[in-house]
Amino acid sequence: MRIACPFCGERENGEFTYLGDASPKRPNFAVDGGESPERVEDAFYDYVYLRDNVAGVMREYWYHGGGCRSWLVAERNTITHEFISVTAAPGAGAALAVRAGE
Amino acid sequence: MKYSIFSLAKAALSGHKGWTRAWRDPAPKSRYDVVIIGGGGHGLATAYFLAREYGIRNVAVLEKGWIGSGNAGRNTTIIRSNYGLPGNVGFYELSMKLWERMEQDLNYNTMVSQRGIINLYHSDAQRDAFARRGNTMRINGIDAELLDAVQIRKELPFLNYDNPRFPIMGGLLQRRAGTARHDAVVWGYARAANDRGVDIIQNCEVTGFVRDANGKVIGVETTRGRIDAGKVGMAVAGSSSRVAAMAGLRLPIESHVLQAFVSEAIKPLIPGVITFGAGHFYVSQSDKGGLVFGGDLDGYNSYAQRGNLPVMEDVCEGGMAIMPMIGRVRMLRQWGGIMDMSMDGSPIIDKSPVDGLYLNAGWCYGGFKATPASGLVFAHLLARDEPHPEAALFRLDRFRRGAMIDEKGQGAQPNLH
Amino acid sequence: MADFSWNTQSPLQQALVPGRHGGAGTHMGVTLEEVRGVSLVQVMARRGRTAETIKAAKKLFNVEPPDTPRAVSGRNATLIWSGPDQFIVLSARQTDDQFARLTEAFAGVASLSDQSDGRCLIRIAGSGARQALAKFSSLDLHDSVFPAGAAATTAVDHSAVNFWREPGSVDENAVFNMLVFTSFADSLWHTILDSCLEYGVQASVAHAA
Amino acid sequence: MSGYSQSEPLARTAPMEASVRKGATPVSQSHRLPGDGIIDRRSPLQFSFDGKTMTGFAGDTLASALVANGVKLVGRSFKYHRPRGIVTAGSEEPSALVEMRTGARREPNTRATTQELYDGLIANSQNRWPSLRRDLMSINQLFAPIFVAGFYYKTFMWPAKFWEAIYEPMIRRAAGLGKSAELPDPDHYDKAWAHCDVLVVGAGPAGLSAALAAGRAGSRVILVEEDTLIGGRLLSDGGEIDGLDAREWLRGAARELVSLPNVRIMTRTALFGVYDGGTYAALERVSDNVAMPDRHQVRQRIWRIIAKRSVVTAGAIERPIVFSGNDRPGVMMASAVRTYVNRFAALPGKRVALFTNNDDGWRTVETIERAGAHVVAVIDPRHEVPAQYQRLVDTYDLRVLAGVVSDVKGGVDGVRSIVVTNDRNGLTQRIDTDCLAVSGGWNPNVGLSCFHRGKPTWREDIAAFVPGNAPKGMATAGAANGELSLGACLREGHGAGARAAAECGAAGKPGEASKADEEVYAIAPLWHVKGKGKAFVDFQHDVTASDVTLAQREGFESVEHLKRYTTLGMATDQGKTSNINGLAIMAEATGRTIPETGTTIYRPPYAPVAIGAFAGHHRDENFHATRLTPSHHWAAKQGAVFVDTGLWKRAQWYPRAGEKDWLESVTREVLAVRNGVGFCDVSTLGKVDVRGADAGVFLDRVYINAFSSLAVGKARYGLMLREDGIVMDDGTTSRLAEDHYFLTTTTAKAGPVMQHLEFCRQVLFPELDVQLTSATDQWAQFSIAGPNTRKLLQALADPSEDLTNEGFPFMGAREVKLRGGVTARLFRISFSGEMAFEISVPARYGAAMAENLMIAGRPYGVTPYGTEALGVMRIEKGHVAGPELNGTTTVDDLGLGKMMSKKKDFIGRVMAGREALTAPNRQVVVGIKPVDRTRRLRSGAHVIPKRAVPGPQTDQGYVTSVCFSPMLDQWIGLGLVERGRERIGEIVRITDPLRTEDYEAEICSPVFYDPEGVRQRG
Repeated sequence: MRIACPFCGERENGEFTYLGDASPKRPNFAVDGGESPERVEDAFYDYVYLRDNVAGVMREYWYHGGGCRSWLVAERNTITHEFISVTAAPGAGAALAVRAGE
Repeated sequence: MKYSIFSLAKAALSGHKGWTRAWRDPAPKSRYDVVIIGGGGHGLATAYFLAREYGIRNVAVLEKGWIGSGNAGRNTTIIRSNYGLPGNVGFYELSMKLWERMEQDLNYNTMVSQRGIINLYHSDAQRDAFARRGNTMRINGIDAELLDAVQIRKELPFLNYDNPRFPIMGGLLQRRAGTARHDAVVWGYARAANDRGVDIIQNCEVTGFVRDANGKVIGVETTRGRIDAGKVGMAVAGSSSRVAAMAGLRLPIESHVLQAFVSEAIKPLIPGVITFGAGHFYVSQSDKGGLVFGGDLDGYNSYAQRGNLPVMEDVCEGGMAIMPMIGRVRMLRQWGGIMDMSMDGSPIIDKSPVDGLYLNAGWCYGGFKATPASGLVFAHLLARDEPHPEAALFRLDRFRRGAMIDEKGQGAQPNLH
Repeated sequence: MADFSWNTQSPLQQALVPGRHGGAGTHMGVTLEEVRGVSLVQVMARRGRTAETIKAAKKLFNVEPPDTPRAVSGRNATLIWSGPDQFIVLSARQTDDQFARLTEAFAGVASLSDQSDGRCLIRIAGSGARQALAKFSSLDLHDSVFPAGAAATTAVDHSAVNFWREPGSVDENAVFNMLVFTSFADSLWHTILDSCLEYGVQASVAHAA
Repeated sequence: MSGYSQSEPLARTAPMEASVRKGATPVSQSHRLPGDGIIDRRSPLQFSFDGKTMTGFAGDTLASALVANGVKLVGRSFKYHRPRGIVTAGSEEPSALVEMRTGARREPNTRATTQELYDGLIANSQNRWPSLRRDLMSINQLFAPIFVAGFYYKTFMWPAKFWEAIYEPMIRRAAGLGKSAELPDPDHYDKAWAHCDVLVVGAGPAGLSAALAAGRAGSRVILVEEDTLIGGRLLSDGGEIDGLDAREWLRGAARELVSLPNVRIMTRTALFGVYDGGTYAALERVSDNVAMPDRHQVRQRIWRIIAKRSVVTAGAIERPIVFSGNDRPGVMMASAVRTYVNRFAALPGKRVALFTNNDDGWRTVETIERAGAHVVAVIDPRHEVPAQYQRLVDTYDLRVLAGVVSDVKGGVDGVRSIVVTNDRNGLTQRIDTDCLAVSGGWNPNVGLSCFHRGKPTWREDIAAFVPGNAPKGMATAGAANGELSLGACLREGHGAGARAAAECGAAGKPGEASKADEEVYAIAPLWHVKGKGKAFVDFQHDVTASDVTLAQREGFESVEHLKRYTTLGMATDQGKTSNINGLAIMAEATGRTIPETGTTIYRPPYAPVAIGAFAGHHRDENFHATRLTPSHHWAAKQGAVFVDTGLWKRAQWYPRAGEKDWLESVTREVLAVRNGVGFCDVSTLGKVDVRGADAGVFLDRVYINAFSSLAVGKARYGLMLREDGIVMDDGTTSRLAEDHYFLTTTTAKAGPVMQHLEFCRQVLFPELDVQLTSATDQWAQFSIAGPNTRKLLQALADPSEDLTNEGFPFMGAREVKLRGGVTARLFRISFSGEMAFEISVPARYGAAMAENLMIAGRPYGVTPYGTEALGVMRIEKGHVAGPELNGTTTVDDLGLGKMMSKKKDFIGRVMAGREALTAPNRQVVVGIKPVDRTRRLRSGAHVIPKRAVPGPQTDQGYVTSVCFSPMLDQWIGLGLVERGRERIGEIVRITDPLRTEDYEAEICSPVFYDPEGVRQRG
């Protein structure tokens, strides 16, 4: 398997580590924001545990730890292993970025 | 038709013309009390136990391809009950006990071979973890022995004890563990379930669920038409998320590919099962003579049933580290199976949030060894609507409650379990 | 009380045996060289300060740091791309305040980290270099893909490596540089050496000037 | 690296590994032809088979040399131990498997047909006892009526215990083929990478045309060929190309390819796998053609070839016909007969019969007759002679019989005669022959094109499967694509090569395709000749036609069930010659068509690959890379014993003369620290430079406690959680400047934590201005501990440095100057519980630092200590480490709940609050002391209530870490115990059935030593 790092070009997947589905977003809540603990826990439960586990194209996190140490978001087909796109995480490098979800 | 050396000899005289189908090939009926999705070991065992233990015979097992075409026919055939956490310990021991009488129960030689499994350790920390686990096993009445390097040498004299990297310090041995002929397990359960009236329907893919006004599942849509059911149980590890999605469910499961390998047949070399503790490699030798071995997951979500080179290399590196004499033995075949990797590495056997739909999923790579117990406890759940005592902790809501059963302590990262 | 002596030690002090290794005849297909006495500084632009970082670098080294995987020679230093909005400044180690002075020059626009002792610089060249490299590096080193001055952050034996082809080194004289983690250096040296043996190796130590 | 092997010397001289029995006069090459052939008669080679010495020539394979020596019997079959000979001349060989070499280099199941002959080659037949000719195991044939497909599933069940004891060992002994070596493989292997635009697989006419076209067009081409020579069938069947004799054309093509700098030819290199992203795997047999690899040379090398496009021109495999006795030695594929005669000048038989259902088989007639041998009969079920071969009938006065071969007579010495039955009138006749050449047609090599689960498609006109949906970027051409004529191969290959090059952006011209006749290939499918006697489908696994029909009767109708039930196609040849025949017979039995019946899944490797090759360089000490600390060599000089922690080697303890065991050494080290001063290399701790304006805020989010409030010049202990609320790692982090923190992790988690921090920086909190750099290898870090630590440091540090409690209080952190002009980072933190500092200097000073600590500390009896003593002291202090941070424990389990900030969100905060993770009955960290002070406590022992019986209900926890505490003068430990903190002082029962130990212990505070922490502040 070869992964086209947007910064380094196409590389062996041995240089990368896989984290999984990039769709779930970390719930963003203010401490004592008045949310009921139940609802906050539900939101985190969903974020941490539940997966669509797509058979087809899914967005997923890869880390180019054996290279430029950038976190990447890839679109890959889980049936054919074919990569459709690979882009950098919002905060890779020094680019100005807003917090995910904001 | 009863199988025995006598029936075999008798058949020989007639040139084996007398043998009949091991299981019927019926057309699906319009309704069954229980429909089980998935004609793998678990689904067929569930049907068998429903008929044998719970008197429910109006059962259909629906298989989208040929029975055993999923992980039942793709695993490395290891059976063991060397687990360390409540929930797993009792369940896998129940399974081991069922393995021990399977051939007589099924009148089918599934070649259950208790030649033992040795998990090698290479550090004090590993030894301590094995000691904790082995003691858990013993406290639960399961056989376990902690061997030091000298004792290991007696059991496995051919290992490389001079390896300067991660030398072998000892191992955890379960003598009752071993292997079984995976396809035979499928065929044996199919034949035995069939003999008790179960319909095994191949080339019948489920395409959706039939729900009533309250959302209760009352049947399935299939490529061979609608089939109504009192209850629907899914035993489709590898595709659990896909099937559950038809009922609008999201599961704490990811599908990952696990590769397995077999070498050319050679004369007997390895007695039982060996697992390497400082790398990803485990091996046994089949009765046909092939070394059956494997290692770690490829590590990314996949439904492709095939893996890539880095893992092959990693596994063979592990093999050469402890058995450098297999360097000239050739790898014959490589294949991949799709694992239902759950978020804590342990299975889920529970009612689903959808009325009428029952889950048997999340087997990770523990599925084959669990086959008989999985069938029994799932049959219990389907028949009684309450979990079997030995499966009481395999609940779906354990993640929400924080009651994970995490043997490896890796947390919610399926590819690390 | 007398002062203490602070002899320095290379991570290859035992692994690297200068002289000839392997090979059939007298032909030495590969030269392996450890370059000692280097200063390595990791420069990472602060959020949104890439432009200023480039400007500061230009001022110091009289050359723009690479924004793609390349290595460029500047005044008294080689700037090697090491990731998005970051690069390594490679120069000869002279004074102890070298790092402090650089930090000053980039104050507020980039974060610097001294890696002079975190990496070990190994050079590989010779007619057999590419063939030997093919055994432990997955990079395509063909001239059309990896010309002089090309750089890559890659992995060797599952360990991260900064790799670049010496600017201006061409054809048979191509020189490949590797920055490997100090703690891995001894082990990787053996892997590299083993890969070179069939071509004949000349191993040596050099000092950055 | 493999060049173009026809320009290499054919035979390399190398020392013989085990000597061929000298003295014995070699058997003359009774069946060697005078004609040319591609062998080097000037280099005769001696070899031995089953102890018999023979000769062959450079250029021979073991098989061709055996043929030349008139050897027919080469092996025994898997199940019935029937005598078997040589069937093919290629890697599809099902029968001629031998044990190559001896001793540590013994290599089972090697195909005689692909093994190059070398001087001193030693091969033995396998799976027979006592000898190949008199194999007593062939008694199995008597039980053949019982040993049908799947018989073992129906018996061996009673009594249950007998399976492991009797039945299975018997079956296992009988099964298997060759014997693996029992000694470590002495040869080396490696793995390499190659990159190209166009990969051409197979150097037959199609492949050569493809390589020429792509090469001329200017793309980077790699041409791999499993054979030692390029040319494919041209080497055996010749022909005419562009008006030239095939071999003449071949030389020209070779010259041109070699002249193209962008083309690389790799012979002896078999492509065996197709993986994702244009990755192809091939095995190069570098030294299998010599007795022993040259020094510094490998035996085999695995190539991972990265190609933008590939053209598979892997040819086709001739198909046997299933008839009674078709497995007798001397029954050989027609194409193989031609190969042995034309390429190797070796004659498989002097009176050859030919059984063919297609035109191609007829080529064999001319080959045999020209070789001076005689074709005794041609049996063709098609009842008429193909027009283009009518002339042969006249020229050689051929005896042509319409019908089929219905039986073969013969034994260990091979075929004696065949029975031919006219399938129209049923008349039979017997024909004497010593070799039956068979051609059932050709199966294109579709394997490589199906490795991504593609399904091949059926082509009625050639009665064979051709590639279906091949993997992305792969094209197939020539015989591999079902084009069986030479002309079509050249044309298709050229076209595919040109297209692939163009797709890769090559601008050059591919030139013209070479031309040759496009002979017609007519075939009348014939799969199975019904009749009495065993008719074999899978020669190696002894699967017969009746096994296939039995499987069908029992409902194993899916091809995958057929395969698994009968083991058809599961032998070392992966069914290359048997699968199609098997499923054709199944199709017939079920009344389905062959395409309806379908094929089994094609799986890599295409041909078996040595496990050692996959491991390559990574074995023995190179299994995994090794990481060394800056003071490693110094410690080794002090005689330190090292321990593996991850990839690191760490000093475990420093034994001294006269110490009887590790415990004595470790105890000494601990006492030296507690009573004086000692130091330990802790450079393996992960170290991360965290810089940037938002560094503090960032750390607040990844740690459970606050760091933005930490003053510059101060250190603080921090805990990190996973998002699921479980503890991930701990360590001390210091603030060296407003915008600079120096974070440390445990040795084990350095990598994962760095990855996690980058995830937080780049994905979760991209708005923060933070930069992270791993500084683990930059610093040599030592822990210096003991009451005399300050004195030692004052000797080492510049006099201007104030190290008093006031000048450098507990948890202080700053740079200090050392005597001799080196600047160090000094942290006043303590893991041992003693007055202690950690000091960091650039790694190049690591060894010097160790030496200088010895010098500065000499007056105080300074002692280097290892990880064991470190562990003892942390247990005495109740500090948690790996065994407690086991991936299932919460902050509260560890007794650190107070650290959790309530004022902020941080990774893991929410999930940590789940009911089961905050339940009152959780197992928490406590101290454990055996009541009997002489008792040794062991990790992994379990804790149950005092008078309880061990069982799942009474199991309340276990011992996580233990040590012999010199300060308490007894074994102590930490444990995770249910409700532990409420049970301090309770006597519990420690049960350790594994080590048959059972004793009482007291639950106590985990802090055994200096609970007030006076010493570390002292």
